[in-house]
Amino acid sequence: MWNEIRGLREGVDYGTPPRQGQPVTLTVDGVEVTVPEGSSVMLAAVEAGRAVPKLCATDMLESFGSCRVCLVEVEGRRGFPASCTLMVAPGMEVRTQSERLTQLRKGVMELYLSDFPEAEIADGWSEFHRTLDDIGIKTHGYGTGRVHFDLPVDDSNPYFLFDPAKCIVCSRCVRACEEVQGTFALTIQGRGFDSKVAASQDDPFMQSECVSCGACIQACPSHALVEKSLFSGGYERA
Amino acid sequence: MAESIGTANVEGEVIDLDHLVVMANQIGDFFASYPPERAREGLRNHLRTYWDPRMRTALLEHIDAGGDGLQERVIEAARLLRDRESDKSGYYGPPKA
Amino acid sequence: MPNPRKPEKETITICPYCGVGCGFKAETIGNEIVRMTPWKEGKSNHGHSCVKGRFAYDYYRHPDRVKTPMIRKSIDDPWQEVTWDEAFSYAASELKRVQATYGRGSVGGVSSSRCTNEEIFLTQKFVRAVLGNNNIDNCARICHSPTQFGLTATVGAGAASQHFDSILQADVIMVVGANPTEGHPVFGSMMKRRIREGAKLIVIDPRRTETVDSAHCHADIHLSLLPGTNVAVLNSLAHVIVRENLHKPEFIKARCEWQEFEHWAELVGSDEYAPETVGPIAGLDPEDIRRAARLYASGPNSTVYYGLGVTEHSQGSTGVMCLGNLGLACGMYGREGVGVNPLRGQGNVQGGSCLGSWPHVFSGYRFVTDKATRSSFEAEWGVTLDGEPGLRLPNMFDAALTDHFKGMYIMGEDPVQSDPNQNHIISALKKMECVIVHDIFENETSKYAHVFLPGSSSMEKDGSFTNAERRLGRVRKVVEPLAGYQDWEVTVKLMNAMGYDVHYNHAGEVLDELARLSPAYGGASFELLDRVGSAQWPVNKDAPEGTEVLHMEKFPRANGLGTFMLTGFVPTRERVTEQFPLLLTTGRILSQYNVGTQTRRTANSMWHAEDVLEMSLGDMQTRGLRDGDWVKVTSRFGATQLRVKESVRVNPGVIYTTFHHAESKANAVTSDLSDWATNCPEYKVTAVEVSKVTTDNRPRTDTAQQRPQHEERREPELAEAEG
Amino acid sequence: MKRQMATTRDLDPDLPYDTEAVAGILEHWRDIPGNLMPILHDIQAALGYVPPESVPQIARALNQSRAEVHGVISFYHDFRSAPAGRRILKVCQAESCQAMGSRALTADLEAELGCGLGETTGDGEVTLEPVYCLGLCACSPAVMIGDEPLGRATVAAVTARLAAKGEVNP
Amino acid sequence: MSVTVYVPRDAAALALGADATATAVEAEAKRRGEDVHVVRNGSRGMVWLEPLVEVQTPAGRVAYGPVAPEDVPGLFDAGFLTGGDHGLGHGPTDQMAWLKGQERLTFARVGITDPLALDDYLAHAGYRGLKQALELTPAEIVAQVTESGLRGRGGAAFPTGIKWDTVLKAEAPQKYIACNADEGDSGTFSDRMIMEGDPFALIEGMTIAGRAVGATFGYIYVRSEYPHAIRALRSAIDTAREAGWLGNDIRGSGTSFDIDVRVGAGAYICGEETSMLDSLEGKRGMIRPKPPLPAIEGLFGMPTAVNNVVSLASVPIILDRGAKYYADYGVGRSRGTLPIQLAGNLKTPGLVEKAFGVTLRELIEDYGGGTASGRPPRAVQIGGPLGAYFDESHFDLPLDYEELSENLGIVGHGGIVVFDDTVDMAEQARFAMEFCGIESCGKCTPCRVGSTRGTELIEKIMHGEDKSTNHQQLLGLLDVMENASLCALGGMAHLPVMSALRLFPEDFGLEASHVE
Repeated sequence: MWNEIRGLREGVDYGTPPRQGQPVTLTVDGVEVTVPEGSSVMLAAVEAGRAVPKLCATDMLESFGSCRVCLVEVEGRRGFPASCTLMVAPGMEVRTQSERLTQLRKGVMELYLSDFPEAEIADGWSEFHRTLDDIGIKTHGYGTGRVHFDLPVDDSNPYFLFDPAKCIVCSRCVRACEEVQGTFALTIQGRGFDSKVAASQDDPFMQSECVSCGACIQACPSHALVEKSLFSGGYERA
Repeated sequence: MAESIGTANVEGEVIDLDHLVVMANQIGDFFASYPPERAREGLRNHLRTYWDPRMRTALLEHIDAGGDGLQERVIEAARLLRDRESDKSGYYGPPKA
Repeated sequence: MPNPRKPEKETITICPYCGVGCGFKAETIGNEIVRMTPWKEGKSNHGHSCVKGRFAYDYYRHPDRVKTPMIRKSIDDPWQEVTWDEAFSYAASELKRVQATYGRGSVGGVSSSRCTNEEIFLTQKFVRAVLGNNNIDNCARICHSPTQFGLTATVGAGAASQHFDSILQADVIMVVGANPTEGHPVFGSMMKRRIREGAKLIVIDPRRTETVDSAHCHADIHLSLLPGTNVAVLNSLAHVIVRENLHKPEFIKARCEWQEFEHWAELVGSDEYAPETVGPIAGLDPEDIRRAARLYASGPNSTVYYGLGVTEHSQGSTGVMCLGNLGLACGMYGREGVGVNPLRGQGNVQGGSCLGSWPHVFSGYRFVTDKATRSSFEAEWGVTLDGEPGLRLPNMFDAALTDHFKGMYIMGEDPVQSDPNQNHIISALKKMECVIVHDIFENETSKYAHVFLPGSSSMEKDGSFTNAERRLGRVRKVVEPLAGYQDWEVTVKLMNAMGYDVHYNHAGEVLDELARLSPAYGGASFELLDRVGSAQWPVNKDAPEGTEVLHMEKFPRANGLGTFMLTGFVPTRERVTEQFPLLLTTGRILSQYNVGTQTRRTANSMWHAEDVLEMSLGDMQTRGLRDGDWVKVTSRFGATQLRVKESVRVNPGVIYTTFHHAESKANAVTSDLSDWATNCPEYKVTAVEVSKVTTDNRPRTDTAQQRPQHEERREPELAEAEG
Repeated sequence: MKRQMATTRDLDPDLPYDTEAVAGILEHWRDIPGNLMPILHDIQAALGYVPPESVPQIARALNQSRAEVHGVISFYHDFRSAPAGRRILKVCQAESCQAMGSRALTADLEAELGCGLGETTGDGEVTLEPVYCLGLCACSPAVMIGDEPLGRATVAAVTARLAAKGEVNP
Repeated sequence: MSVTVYVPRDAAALALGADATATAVEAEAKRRGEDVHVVRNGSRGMVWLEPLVEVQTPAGRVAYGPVAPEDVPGLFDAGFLTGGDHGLGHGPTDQMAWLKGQERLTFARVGITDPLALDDYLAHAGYRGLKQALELTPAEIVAQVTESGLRGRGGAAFPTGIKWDTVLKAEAPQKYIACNADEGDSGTFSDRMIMEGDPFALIEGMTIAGRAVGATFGYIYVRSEYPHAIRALRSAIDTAREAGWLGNDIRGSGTSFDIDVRVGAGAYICGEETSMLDSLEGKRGMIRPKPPLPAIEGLFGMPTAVNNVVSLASVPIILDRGAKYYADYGVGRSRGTLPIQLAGNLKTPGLVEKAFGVTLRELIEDYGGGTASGRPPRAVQIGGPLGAYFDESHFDLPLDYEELSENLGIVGHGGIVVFDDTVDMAEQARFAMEFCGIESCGKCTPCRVGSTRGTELIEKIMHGEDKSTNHQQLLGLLDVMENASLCALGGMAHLPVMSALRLFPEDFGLEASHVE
């Protein structure tokens, strides 16, 4: 697969890894695009210049389908499939923008925002923050409720820290540790709302199986896993 | 700049003689797998291509002095070296079939 | 300030550490590097990284950095800070004095694989064109010189046949004397990915490494051979292949010298190399040897990756030849997914090898004895060049002890710590009269130096690296050099001070000169690398953007054919005795890098604050040792002290340690034996005895004293074999 | 039969769990695909819980990471990382039982036992747990004591059953 | 001559004291010197009569129940061994009105045979389906199942034959049958009754499935809450294997198939097929995106037919009696019979197997006998915790897939839970969200975060906090959950909540007009 990645354009995240296969032609928002069979609709949309917002997808990792902001509409199909896990098909007609899609995407982002530190929404520059801008939402209507802000920051590693308050549980770090690094040091602990990224047996990163390769930080879209060097005066929660 | 190339202003072997003998014999060990003539050729080539001339000289002087501790095939190969010392073409490594 | 600072600028460069040569984006705010992120378009790492390249970059601004040149008459004198010009003129006058006194051949130089291609090239140019001899060597001497020798002998090119990505098409991966997950972590990740996809894995290593057994990575066959028996075991694999007719006659007939194959088949096919004979010698079950041979031969795509566990032996070159022989016999050359590939320890070992930093060859592996080659260099450089091979690095030290060798330009190396038989090296250095150390930090060797030229870290200079897959990429200046000059400029100024007139406007001009003089690099230029990112040599008219897989049509030997070397097994003279009943072998771990010059000056020391001695429980019990005890390790050559740790990763009779910390003095005990062909030291086999000491009376560094409590827990996961 | 922790601790003073027992279970399931769930069940059956200290042993045997094993253990409500009371009393909280008064039953049992759902009585006898359907919806409300089901449960019936079966937990 | 007395071993019967009753019968017989042979059968499904003791008489089986241990001497006194009259007597079991009106195809043997006795199974038409199947090609078996109209009885109602066809056509070195026995919906217990009451039917069905799609191995993933089912299955599998009905070269047919029982660990989500596959692989039971379909890339990455217990247990009779026989039952596209489970607040709850088309009113009033409390029924939840609530105005709806979905409901696994008028429907809606939160795998955001926010919003509404705003927010959330969730857990949680809001706004303190 890496041979194909080489063909990818610098700085562009296609959302899902490239595939090899027979060419398949489809339209995305009316733009005709041809991609190899087995490619995701998300990748085709990027090729067509109609990139879909996304959070849990990145072309370094296999598609996962958890964030639900990359939903699209497909002519002749019910519902709103996630473009990252939807494979292209010949003649498929995909719509990436509609009022309904915007409504749903805003709805999903609202849920993220309802468990994200409010003070850190405005001046961030992570992928998560960019996605908020793309979708055009900065607030939520859920009021107060259960949040993950009380979970302690893990700053045991000399180079990076993990702030669960900013974690959006997309599992990109877990998947990067597995797929890219091959160490399997991370997992999601618990389930449902209690789901939390954990190193080994919920150990501090330094005492876990983590080999500190940085793949998880590279993968993290929300600066929940972040280099300490980016904070000149140490890390303090807002 | 060229006036002192290849000459040493210091007396004695450039490298401890025992060590030199060990090194030479190790090369001899490798070529033991080859038939005698190819082994000699290979040994000679190796010494010619890789050894500083001062080391070769020291080896040859040691052989002249009886070659104590050296394998017979090393001694034979080193003699070949002397016979064809003028050969500067630099042939790499293994003996040809 | 909960949200992170946003970097202002990104500079794409190459990691200064191992031979994988990962592409990184150095992100800066002003003149401060705020992070290094792996470059997704980097063709050797594809956006991945390890703890060293990703995080351990802060050494570039460590307070220990030397910012001012220093000189002294005698090593007993204190250092005297001087201007650059004073330093250059002092160094030049001293080198001239030594040459005048002891002869032209009494000085030499050594370059480091941590240096750029341009610096390595300039260093050998300095020695050849300015000092007027061939006493130039580089640190590959002590790691991969046997690769150079053994692969050139069999397949004509002393380099990896494949690109890293090739492993994604391998069905059988044979790892010999290497531990990619620790030594070459980013490649290790790719290898593990392929293993998870179903590739079979054979590991030949005395130690039960991470590669043998870790989460989702499990060797199908692990030949945990006794250190020093590589050649016997590899010949035994060949024995099975030949005897069971598993080789590929069509391939051999088409691509190799058939007659040499027959000679080889006769040698390895003899009963001497039957698994039943070799098994007891190597401590292996003969059936495992057979299984490994059958698996390797079955492919369809089998590939070999090897490391210093092959080369650092008295038969290191022979071991490499064995691998070349096996690859040829089984037709594992000339396509993706196969090949024989050295895993290079340092970022530019391949470049160091390619660029003529050897006493017997110019760049492109052309002999100094060859008049035609010499002429082309003489024409470019405007000098007459010596046509005789010079002294190799160990021989320089040998010659120093006999007063034949008196002055040395040491660029980015620390032989006292990294070279074998430390006492011998120190004695030699003490006898020298002009030792010039050019480095970013003072080190063990600079204690014996007369001139110290402050170096620039790889974050502070322009140039290129050639990684273990022959990939040439750009090192770019990220921040200003702390001491004012980039390293290549220092070498040029030293040449100027010696009276040799040469000038380059920028490092790219050095590469241009190098390209003019080296066929494989013929098409290389900064312009090309800026455009395509990186290119694998040969890069020339026929392959303007480089060559991923070598030997597709023919082998770069005179007749275009691969050949078989006769690789008789000669046991090392270093063997266990009653007095020294244990075999010590050495390697590296993930978080530290070589002698630790860089990594020990970063927070990576939190993972590995000291080297420990791994030992099997049985061996510990018979010596009354418990985990954490201080022990004395004694060999015929010297002794050192380490803390002992019980390990299931080593077999009884074998002990293991890393060599990242100066105070461990691992090389105080290693033997003075070396490879028969290249003098690469036999680091991997030393007969020793271990005994308990009551107190640790070693000098300790601060980091070692601040050993974190959890250190012990991490050790089994991180410790690794391979140098 | 559940083994008592006191005995398993005695076997290996260095580790707070019976490593031999775990090793035996790991060996039993060796090379069987998808064996982690049955292994965890067997360990819990043998030791009463899955000791966190056993996770490295399990991970090593399965060629997995500790993280993976921990992730699995923490996902499933059944697996316990600490010993429970001698008996487990599961009270169904799902709709059918709600329709037949399980909310009141639960509250009454909590009051009777003096512990809430997910807690163990002060004497370590009974751990009270919620369960979402026992498949006994035609005799709601239902509870399960160990493996023994009890339909149309009342506080009186449950406490009587707890008292009658005080000796062992099947 | 020995008299056979049946005392069920079904968990519901055990929950009502069947073990003690069986012991009492044996003890009393011994005391009286009567030659009584007690058989532990499955349950007839009349749970309100459990323990239902049956006596085999020359005229057939006669039923008594519910029989407590203290009733036993009196039964002997009344001559129940010969079918004598007693206050607990119900006459010949077959003639009991509750059973007589049913159409028992899948449950034909349940309650009648000794579930663990292979010869009993064989004597009651057991393995006739497999024998037929062994005569057919895999494609012919698939065709039969397709023609029967059998749809997945686990809730998704996907045509079984089409699924099998996909697996059959997939090329792979190994294929699997994965039986989903993670029956987690409240109000359902038909899978459990099959596994405890007729495990060989499931084994036979899986074996036929294996032959049909080319799978040689099957797993039954049973929830840990069903210890008796697990034991029954393991025993039956061992018996079948010993008798050559499982294992290599089954009965000399050349077909090989074997089964392992795997136990869940308290995760409702593992009833979702992809989550179940992850769990079977020893992982966290996380939802996998589809495609790839499990039929193409399922267990351990191999093509896998995932079917529910009732679906698989219905296969033998289809093969035995023919597709048409089965398809002749039912209405419209809902063919065959559906085991319906009556639960909650009912006087006579239990299992009713009927062709599709029976109305709710028949089920609740006729079979269920009205509420147990005697109070008016107010709400009925159909199809488990993710099913919609209905009020009495819907009682004349026929129970079939299409009719219910038109009325914003689901058949699901066929469970019907009845609530009387004391129910607080706001609390039920709140619980639906809470349950979704408790059982969410946590993968997708609408479910992971949405279920918690939904619970909180309903609580706020219940507490009268910004009712109108929070109600609007809730409606938006339910829309996101319905349309953006990865699987049915989040995707259907709106059903109970929306139906409660629509039908019972007053319980939320909302005006009816608000809700429309």
